[in-house]
Amino acid sequence: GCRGADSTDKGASGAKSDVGITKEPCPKSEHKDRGCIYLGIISDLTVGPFHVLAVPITDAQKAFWKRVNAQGGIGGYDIDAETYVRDNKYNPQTHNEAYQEMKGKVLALAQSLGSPTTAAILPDMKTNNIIAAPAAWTSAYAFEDNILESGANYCIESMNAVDYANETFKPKTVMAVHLAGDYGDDAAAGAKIAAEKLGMTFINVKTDSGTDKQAGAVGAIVQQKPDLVILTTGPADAAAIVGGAAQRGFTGKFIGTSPSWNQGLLATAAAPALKALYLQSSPWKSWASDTPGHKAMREALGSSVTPNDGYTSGWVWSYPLLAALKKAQADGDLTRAGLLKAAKSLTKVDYEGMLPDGAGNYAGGADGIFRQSLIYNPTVGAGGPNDIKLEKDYFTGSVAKDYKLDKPCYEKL
Amino acid sequence: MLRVQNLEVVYDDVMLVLRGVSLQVPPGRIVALLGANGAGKTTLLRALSGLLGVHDGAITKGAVTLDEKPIHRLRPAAVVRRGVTQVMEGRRTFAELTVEENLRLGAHTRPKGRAEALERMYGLFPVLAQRRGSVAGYLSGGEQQMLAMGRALMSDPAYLLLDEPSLGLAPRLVEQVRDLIVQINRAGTGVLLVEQNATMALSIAEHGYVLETGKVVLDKPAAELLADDDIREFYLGRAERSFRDVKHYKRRKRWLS
Amino acid sequence: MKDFVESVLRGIGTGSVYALLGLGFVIIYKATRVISFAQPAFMLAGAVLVTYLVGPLGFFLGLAAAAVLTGGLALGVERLAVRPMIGRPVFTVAIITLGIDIAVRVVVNAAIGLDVRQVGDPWGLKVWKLPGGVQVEQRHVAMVLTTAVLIALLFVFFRYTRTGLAMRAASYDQEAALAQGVSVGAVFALSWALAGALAAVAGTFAAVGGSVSESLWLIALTALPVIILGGLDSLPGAVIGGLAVGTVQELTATYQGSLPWLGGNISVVTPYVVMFLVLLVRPYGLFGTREVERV
Amino acid sequence: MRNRPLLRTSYNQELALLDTTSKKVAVGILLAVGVALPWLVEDQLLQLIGLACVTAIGAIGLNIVTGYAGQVSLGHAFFLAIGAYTAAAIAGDPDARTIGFGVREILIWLPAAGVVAALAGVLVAPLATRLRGLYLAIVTLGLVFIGGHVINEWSSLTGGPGIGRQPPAPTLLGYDLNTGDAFLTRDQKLYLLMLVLLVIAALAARNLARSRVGRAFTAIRDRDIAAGVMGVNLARYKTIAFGVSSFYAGCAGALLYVGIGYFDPTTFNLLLSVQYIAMILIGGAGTVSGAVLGAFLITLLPRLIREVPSFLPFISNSPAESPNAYQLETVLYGVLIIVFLIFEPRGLFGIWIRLRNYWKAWPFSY
Amino acid sequence: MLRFEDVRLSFAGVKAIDGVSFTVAKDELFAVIGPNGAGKTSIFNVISGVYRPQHGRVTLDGTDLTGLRPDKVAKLGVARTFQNVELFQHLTVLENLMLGRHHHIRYGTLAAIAWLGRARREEIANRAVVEDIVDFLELAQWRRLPVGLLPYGVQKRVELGRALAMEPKLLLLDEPVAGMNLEETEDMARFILDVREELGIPMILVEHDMGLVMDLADRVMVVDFGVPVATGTPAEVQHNPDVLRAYLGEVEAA
Ligand SMILES: Nc1ncnc2c1ncn2[C@@H]1O[C@H](COP(=O)(O)OP(=O)(O)OP(=O)(O)O)[C@@H](O)[C@H]1O
Ligand SMILES: Nc1ncnc2c1ncn2[C@@H]1O[C@H](COP(=O)(O)OP(=O)(O)OP(=O)(O)O)[C@@H](O)[C@H]1O
Ligand SMILES: CC(C)C[C@H](N)C(=O)O
Ligand SMILES: [Mg+2]
Ligand SMILES: [Mg+2]
Repeated sequence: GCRGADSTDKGASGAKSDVGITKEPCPKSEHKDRGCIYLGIISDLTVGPFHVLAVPITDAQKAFWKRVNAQGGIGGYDIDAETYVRDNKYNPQTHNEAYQEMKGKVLALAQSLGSPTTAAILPDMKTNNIIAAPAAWTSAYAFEDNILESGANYCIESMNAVDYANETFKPKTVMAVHLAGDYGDDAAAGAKIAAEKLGMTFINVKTDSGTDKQAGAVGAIVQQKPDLVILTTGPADAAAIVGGAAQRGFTGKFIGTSPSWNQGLLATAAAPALKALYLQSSPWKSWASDTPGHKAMREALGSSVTPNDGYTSGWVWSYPLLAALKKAQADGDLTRAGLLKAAKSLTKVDYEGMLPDGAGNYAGGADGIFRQSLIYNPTVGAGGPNDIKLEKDYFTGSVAKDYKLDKPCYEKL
Repeated sequence: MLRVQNLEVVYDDVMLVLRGVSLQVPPGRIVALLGANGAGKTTLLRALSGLLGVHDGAITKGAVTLDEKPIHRLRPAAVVRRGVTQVMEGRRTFAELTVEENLRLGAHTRPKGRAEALERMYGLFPVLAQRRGSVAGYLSGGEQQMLAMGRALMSDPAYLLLDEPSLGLAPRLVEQVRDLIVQINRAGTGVLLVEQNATMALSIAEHGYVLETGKVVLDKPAAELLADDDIREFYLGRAERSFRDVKHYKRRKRWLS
Repeated sequence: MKDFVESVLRGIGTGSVYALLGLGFVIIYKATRVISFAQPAFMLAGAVLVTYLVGPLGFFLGLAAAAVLTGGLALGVERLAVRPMIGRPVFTVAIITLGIDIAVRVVVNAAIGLDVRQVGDPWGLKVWKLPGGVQVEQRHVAMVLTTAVLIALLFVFFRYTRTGLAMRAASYDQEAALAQGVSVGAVFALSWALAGALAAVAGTFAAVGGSVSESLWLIALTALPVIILGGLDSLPGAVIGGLAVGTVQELTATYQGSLPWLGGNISVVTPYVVMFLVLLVRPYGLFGTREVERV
Repeated sequence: MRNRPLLRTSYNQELALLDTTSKKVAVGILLAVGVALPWLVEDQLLQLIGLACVTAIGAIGLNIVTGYAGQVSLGHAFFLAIGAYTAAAIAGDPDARTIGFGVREILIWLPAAGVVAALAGVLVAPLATRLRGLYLAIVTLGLVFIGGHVINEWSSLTGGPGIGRQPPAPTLLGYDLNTGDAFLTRDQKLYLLMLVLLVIAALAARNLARSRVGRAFTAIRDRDIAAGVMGVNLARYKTIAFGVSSFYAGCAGALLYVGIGYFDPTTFNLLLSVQYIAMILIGGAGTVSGAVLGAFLITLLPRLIREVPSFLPFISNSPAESPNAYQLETVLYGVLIIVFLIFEPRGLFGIWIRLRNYWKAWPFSY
Repeated sequence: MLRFEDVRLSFAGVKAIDGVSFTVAKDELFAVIGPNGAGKTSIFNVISGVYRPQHGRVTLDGTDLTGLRPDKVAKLGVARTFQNVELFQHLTVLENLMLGRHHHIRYGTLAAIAWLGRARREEIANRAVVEDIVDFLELAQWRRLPVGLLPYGVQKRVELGRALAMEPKLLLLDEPVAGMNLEETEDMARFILDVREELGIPMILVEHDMGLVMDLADRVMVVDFGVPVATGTPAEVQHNPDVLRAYLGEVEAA
């Protein structure tokens, strides 16, 4: 249990509050008349395998909450997502330590990065009614009230990718090449479910992260010659696999699922292969898109940042938490329990156009999950460096549409 | 002149091992340094050659001078370059290198005349010339001792510091080593000879010092030491006495009282 | 058959990178009796430096400059953190090098930033077709040639130069070397610098055809089984061990599909398996000197 | 008698573990503080200290094979993993996705974890007895890599990387230790459990060290050939050392994740092994108290370091800028390990000895 | 009681022992001398199981020792000291001696961990034996010090004590007075004599100090290049011309 933190309090706006909310202004806030809501961020910031993605996610979220404050905050409070930011090095134990340290001081988590790391703190979050925006897309989150996931999960996204391929070039064999773990397993499971449904042969190939460790994957691709490879790895791994396979004569297609892409890959030796063979699926529109949300994000981050869809992801993931906070405030209950209740009751979230209507139905449970994703050809740029070609706008494939998510997909691989 | 003045050495910041030792080695002479185990003889040589640091030892007082210039603050390489070279206890040849490589290494600080020096050593130690290509680790104890001395002489030192060169050698080899020291000395090198084998050391030295628990307790010409009763009793032994006659009681040394 | 030949050729290519890395470990080991776990960080540092230098200097000059700079970095690290430890138990020093590895890697990661960085080599993924339809990758040929040249230079250095001899001597008995006037400190510094430079070259070649990312340093860990099975203190051992491990690894990668029950990435652990097998027969690796121990 | 504490009249007195009054008092105070701690500090800190206790059990184990018997093992993570999965499988939920037999009684799964790990240690020993020094170190490191491959692949046991599974939820003779109740919170219960286990483990290790077995270990470490000639069966005692050490590792592994309630197979990597080596080196190899000190330091260090950036306001805490606070944390972790090792070769235990000698000798310097 | 029969041992071409045979009788002090590298230590190593000879047999009271592991040989009653002190540096004098009693102390690992009853009783009983040896060798003042800190002469004595703690049937002494000064040599000689007189343990002695060897030994064997050159009483050996040439040189002859 958590002792000494149960003093319920009425805040500036008259809403009830308990942990993580103070009447004193946030340490760095200019609005001295407002109270402060503290949100924690636990992310992979230095040496972990995802720090390249995690750093922009974190940056975008800080910018997001600054913007919220600039727009008036929430019910007389500013949001602070700066004070409790910790590095988890993508290690569950470190993640838990950081969580335990901040848990008495924050209302909710603006980010909990990674699936295994988040799994490590989830039981405690449940007992203490703490909610979090994840930085991961596993289908397991559909079953967790305390996690405010956004967009299509890995499983749905790769179902859609297979579906898209089925419509465009009718592959007969599908191979999922993926990192171990629910990130990779979840996506591979989605590919498997779709392949079986659509009557294709499915091959499962597990790999590890590290450009030196892709020889096995490349070998499997070259030997078994699938028509379609669903790739769920890190960007550098993806380049190594696509480049290596192409060099050894492979001519099938690759579709990478969300965080497998980085624009910098076009400068690598694998660029010709990528241009010829590679497509990218995505749970939401990329950095340069023309929606109010994207615009706000680009503005908030300024022109100095290198475009990267880590920013987009971090920004998108923040909306549901904002919606929950607003709702809880409107209900006059900014306690943790109140916030959780508000989050559970959300039926839709305003993503400022970054995700289409229908996204953010948390009240719907596992059935309410969002099932649309997009396909890009990231190797064709019409204009600026990040102006990549949209192959197919938001769509729900036939498999994903009918799929009944009854347990996390990765358990079905 | 190699001179030690009032030297104090401490190990590990706590163990005071030399307590004000003074001694001198005139150029071209052989000086013997005797003393019981643990008296501090090796420590004194380390202080001279700059190797104390390796053992966490430090000079806390006093000085070592070479021709009146202090050398006790120098690093080992610099000491060697000024002409003071130590042959360490236990020979310490590089077992994995060949004989010739060992010798070449001896000339590390003087790469110039290396070829000639090599020839000189092979002249001095014909055995080494025969084995020049073989790995030093397989030489016999006496050969290794020759190699160690030869290696030290490669830097053409003015002073050679020998630490128990007869240790563990068979009687005949002890003789050979003794002759060698004389030979080296005739060629002009000053020698500071640390020995347990007092008979051997005093037979060739001109002057001798006796070190006990970090202090010099006797300092006399070798001939006088040979005649000294205490030295005879405690270092040379009386040939006619059998070990079976030695009694079990602690004897006291007169110079300590 | 074609698969087999190509796998072996690739294996020799990657194996030569392992060999270079292994040489770095062996040089430090020979001089200081320590396995430097900081080599992976230097490898990464070297490759990252190349990505920065390739623009102004071009690949070859950039590589040379990066090797020099990494050597310098290694030298500095040695001076700060390893030199005070002369004479201490080797394991303490080994753990210190791990501390160094952590610290250096953070800095290098920061330098990689969020971009995908390129070493800008002239080979990329280009191949030459040999008669019989067999392909060799140009980068692998380049790796093998570079490794061969560097190894020849090292051999000459250790066997025939005064400094090389001093390094060998210091590795066997530091105190005795000091007594001969060898500056053991300088020897240590030199061995670290050499190893750092080799790591930079190896790191760059490991990134040729791909990109420089943090995971590159994991490759360096493969050098550990390489040097153990070659014999910790043997330069030829590192080379042969590297080639052997590279070849076995590529062959497993090619044929592991037929052994699915071993798991998807068994090739990654094959170096350790090979190491176990060799050590069962030869406890000091293929060419390691048996510790001379007697009473 | 009473006035002459150093006078001993029987061998029994001499062989006592706490042979001086001051040792008795010091250990007494430490134990009292340890037991009172749950009511003195917050739960989250308690969880961390509990973790340190378990880590200390593992470190004591490594210390037996490395500190006492001189066989440097970088394979500790491997044995920790074996213990962790044995316990998790025995105590695991039978209905879960991963293997579980639902036996939650700690008196069953904890010893079982130890025994299975010990068996693995005994199996490894024959190879270990043939190898020396760094060869042994790297070979044991190979265990970590190969073992890591196995647990990554064996997802029905481990859940697979990125998914993981739950560690055992302990009950003691039917009393549930994994949930809070009216008297004690979960963290308080677990902490007390781990404290008790640490005391038992430490005592057992001290006993072992002063016995003929411990002497044989030290003899092998100091001079193995001579030990053999004195009648010590080298292979046998190295095997015992690996066995006992792995038993400790197995128990520690079983308990290590009980506090956080979750673990992932990628945790058992090189870095984990290295941390344990660092613990015993920093603490002072070859002493039980050193291993405990080292384990506490390494476990609490990240926590301490996380506080540092707040004292350095000029360091950015935006992860996108360099240098930033998070980089500083990680660098500091590496650097502090270096600093500890450079400045006190005999470890924390050595610092203690130094302090003690200083006060004993004061005001005389030598 | 010890028979050493036609033993041959070589290392990568070096013939360390090349057909050596000898026997040692009960109560005998048998000395082996010879130039450096003649193979004296190797003979000891063969007896105590450190080296496995390529040819020949070693028996103790009829039990075959050839090729047994060192710890087995130790159990059968052979104890030795080493040419270069091989004590356990970080153990105290008492612990070193207790280690000598390793196979006289009987309890297992589990008993050790529990430290109840048996382990404690055994430790105490054997401790009493060790204290007797401490008295015998006059080591009392150093009992609790780690041996690494002791003067060289004392370390050699501790080594003798550790060997005696094994209650051996046969004692091998490898250069017990090498590197010692006269006083320490005399002390050691006295202890060797006491061991003979009071404990009656037969010994093999390797030593370069001819004074000691000729004075103490009953019989002397001279080896050179692994081959026995002469065996006999000290007086016989001392005047053998081969021995003079190969080993003693003119000093001892004079
Ligand atoms: N590295 C060291 N650290 C601490 N004490 C040391 C060290 N080296 C030597 N000593 C101590 O210093 C004292 C003098 O040692 P030293 O080796 O100089 O004696 P020695 O006269 O050469 O003896 P020996 O005849 O045995 O060679 C001894 O008591 C020894 O224990
Ligand atoms: N482990 C070994 N490996 C290789 N050669 C060895 C080994 N042990 C001994 N030898 C060789 O065997 C020969 C005999 O050595 P041994 O140690 O028995 O001589 P020793 O008579 O004891 O000499 P010393 O009087 O110098 O002690 C020597 O040539 C030695 O180099
Ligand atoms: C966004 C990523 C860091 C998430 C990661 N792939 C995970 O599921 O753990
Ligand atoms: Mg000495
Ligand atoms: Mg010998």
